[in-house]
Amino acid sequence: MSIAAVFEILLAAVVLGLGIWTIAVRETYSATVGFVAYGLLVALIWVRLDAVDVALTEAAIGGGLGGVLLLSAAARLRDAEPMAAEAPGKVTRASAAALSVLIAATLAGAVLHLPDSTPTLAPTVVANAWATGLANPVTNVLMAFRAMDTMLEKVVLLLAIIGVWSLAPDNAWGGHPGPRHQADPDGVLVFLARLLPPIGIVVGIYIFWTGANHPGGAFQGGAILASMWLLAIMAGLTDTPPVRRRWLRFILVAGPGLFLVVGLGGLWFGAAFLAYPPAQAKPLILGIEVAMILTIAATLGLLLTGAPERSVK
Amino acid sequence: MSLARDIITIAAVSAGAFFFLAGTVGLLRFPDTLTRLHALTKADNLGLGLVVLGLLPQAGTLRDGLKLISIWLLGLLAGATVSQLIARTARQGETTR
Amino acid sequence: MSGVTVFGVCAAVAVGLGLYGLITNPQPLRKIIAFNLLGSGVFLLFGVVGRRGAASGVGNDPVPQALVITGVVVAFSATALAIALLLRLFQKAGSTTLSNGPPPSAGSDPPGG
Amino acid sequence: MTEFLTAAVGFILAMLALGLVSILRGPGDTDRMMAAQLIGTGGIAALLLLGTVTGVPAAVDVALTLALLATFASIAFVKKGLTNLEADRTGSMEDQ
Repeated sequence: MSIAAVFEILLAAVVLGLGIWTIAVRETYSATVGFVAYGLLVALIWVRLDAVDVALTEAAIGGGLGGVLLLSAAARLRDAEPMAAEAPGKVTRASAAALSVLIAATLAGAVLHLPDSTPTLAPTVVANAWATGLANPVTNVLMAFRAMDTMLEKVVLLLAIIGVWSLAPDNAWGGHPGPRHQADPDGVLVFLARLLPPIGIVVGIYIFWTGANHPGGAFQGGAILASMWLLAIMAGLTDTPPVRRRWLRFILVAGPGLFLVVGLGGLWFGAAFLAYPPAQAKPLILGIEVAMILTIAATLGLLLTGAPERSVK
Repeated sequence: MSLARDIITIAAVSAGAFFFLAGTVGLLRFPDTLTRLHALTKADNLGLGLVVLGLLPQAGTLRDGLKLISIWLLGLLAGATVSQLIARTARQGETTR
Repeated sequence: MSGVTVFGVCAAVAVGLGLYGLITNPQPLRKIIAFNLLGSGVFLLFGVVGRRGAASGVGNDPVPQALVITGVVVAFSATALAIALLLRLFQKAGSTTLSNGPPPSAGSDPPGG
Repeated sequence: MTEFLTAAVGFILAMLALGLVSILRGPGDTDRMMAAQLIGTGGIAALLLLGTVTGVPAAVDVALTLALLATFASIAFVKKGLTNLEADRTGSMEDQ
């Protein structure tokens, strides 16, 4: 057994150990902390699988933002802690365990016995990269070859934010989401929240910009921007905007809106919906992505802050 | 030339690994939150710095090297501020309980 | 290709763990966490299969990668919506139970600590 | 060289795992708040070495992202854990 194999087994064991902790531990706060650690470490597996784009997404959205979303819910639901009476009986547990083991074993068996000839679309993607002028194959798939998926995914984000907002109580309708945090003027948190966001914004834009030719892109960059915005909110430096603001709603629809306009333009001038003319493909894709990074940052941030709770004064 | 680089890398990464070992021993052996926090933020950040130093000769371009250094600086900033916050919370928790 | 095997088994176990937690854990928030774990296992399976489809110059088949990125974002949106629903239920009913019976009175007590 | 670096990643990962065990075991929530901070140093060191071993230069970008997001998660741990402690305090005051 080589060193690399030992390392891979160790990495898988650490990640799975965190997964077991997340499921088995009693306290919800501990479980969410374990899940954040899991999400951040899964990025290492993705790097080892040579899927750096996914590693970035998993670290930013799966581990960072998703974990913090679960964490804030756990902090609020602290009073509703375990009701042992509700826990399912031994028979249910045993049969659930049996079912889970069966499914895990089936999946593992399927992975171990995959056919030797692997169907792959990678050569096709590489061969058609000239049509967009972008060197990152994943961005090509996301923004050009399967652009429809990405556009609909933006619509899903938009629907989710509409769903979250629609849960606001009547007296807070259209108001500020989340609690107002008080800034401690000489606190460490305020210091960090003033120092880190400028760096984070540069990194976010860099990750977005490099996405054209290297791993990166609008989601990952947008997630970093969103986390910096939330940091300033948590430190009390700024308040969440009331959700009835026009400019906010404009930002939220800018990404999918521009995507749709370009798509319809492709139908009007070109061959099909979302067909870019090869000469203008790169500027069009970059334009859509610039609109999208703003939309993504605003949407992710607002999804984390939740439904409006305070009315506009 | 490449031999000298490799020697720097091996020396610095080994030293970094030693500091990670020290930090983990501290985490496992120290009795209370504040001392463990000390082990975590100081030893581990030194370890990260040495690993970054060790990887600098292997970095292909100047840009990669600058990115590596900025990662370490970010780690230092995070360690310095977050440890303050956690320590403050720990003290608050002690006085209220 | 040992890495593919190891991480493939790891992904399968993550799916099993998530499924077990989803069924047996009574609290809705823990069910959401377990569901996210399950989803992460499924994404890893995609990554493992995509790794086998590596071609010259591309370490991992870009099509499954793009699918997984879309999936991560959609899973995040669904999680955010589920949590907003859960918090609103807690606000309205004072408990997060999903059963039809009367909410247990233990829910309003502060946790001992 | 590759073998040495792989061994170094494995070693740092093992240290990270032991540290995580110690932190998650507690006893208090303040100990658990350190988890993201630990990944922000040990995890990033492992990631940087792994990127060099696997030949993925873009791993540096992942490390940059991880550094920012781990800091963000640490702040959220403290912030939310703090509201927990405050909730505990008001809860015990109401008891009296």
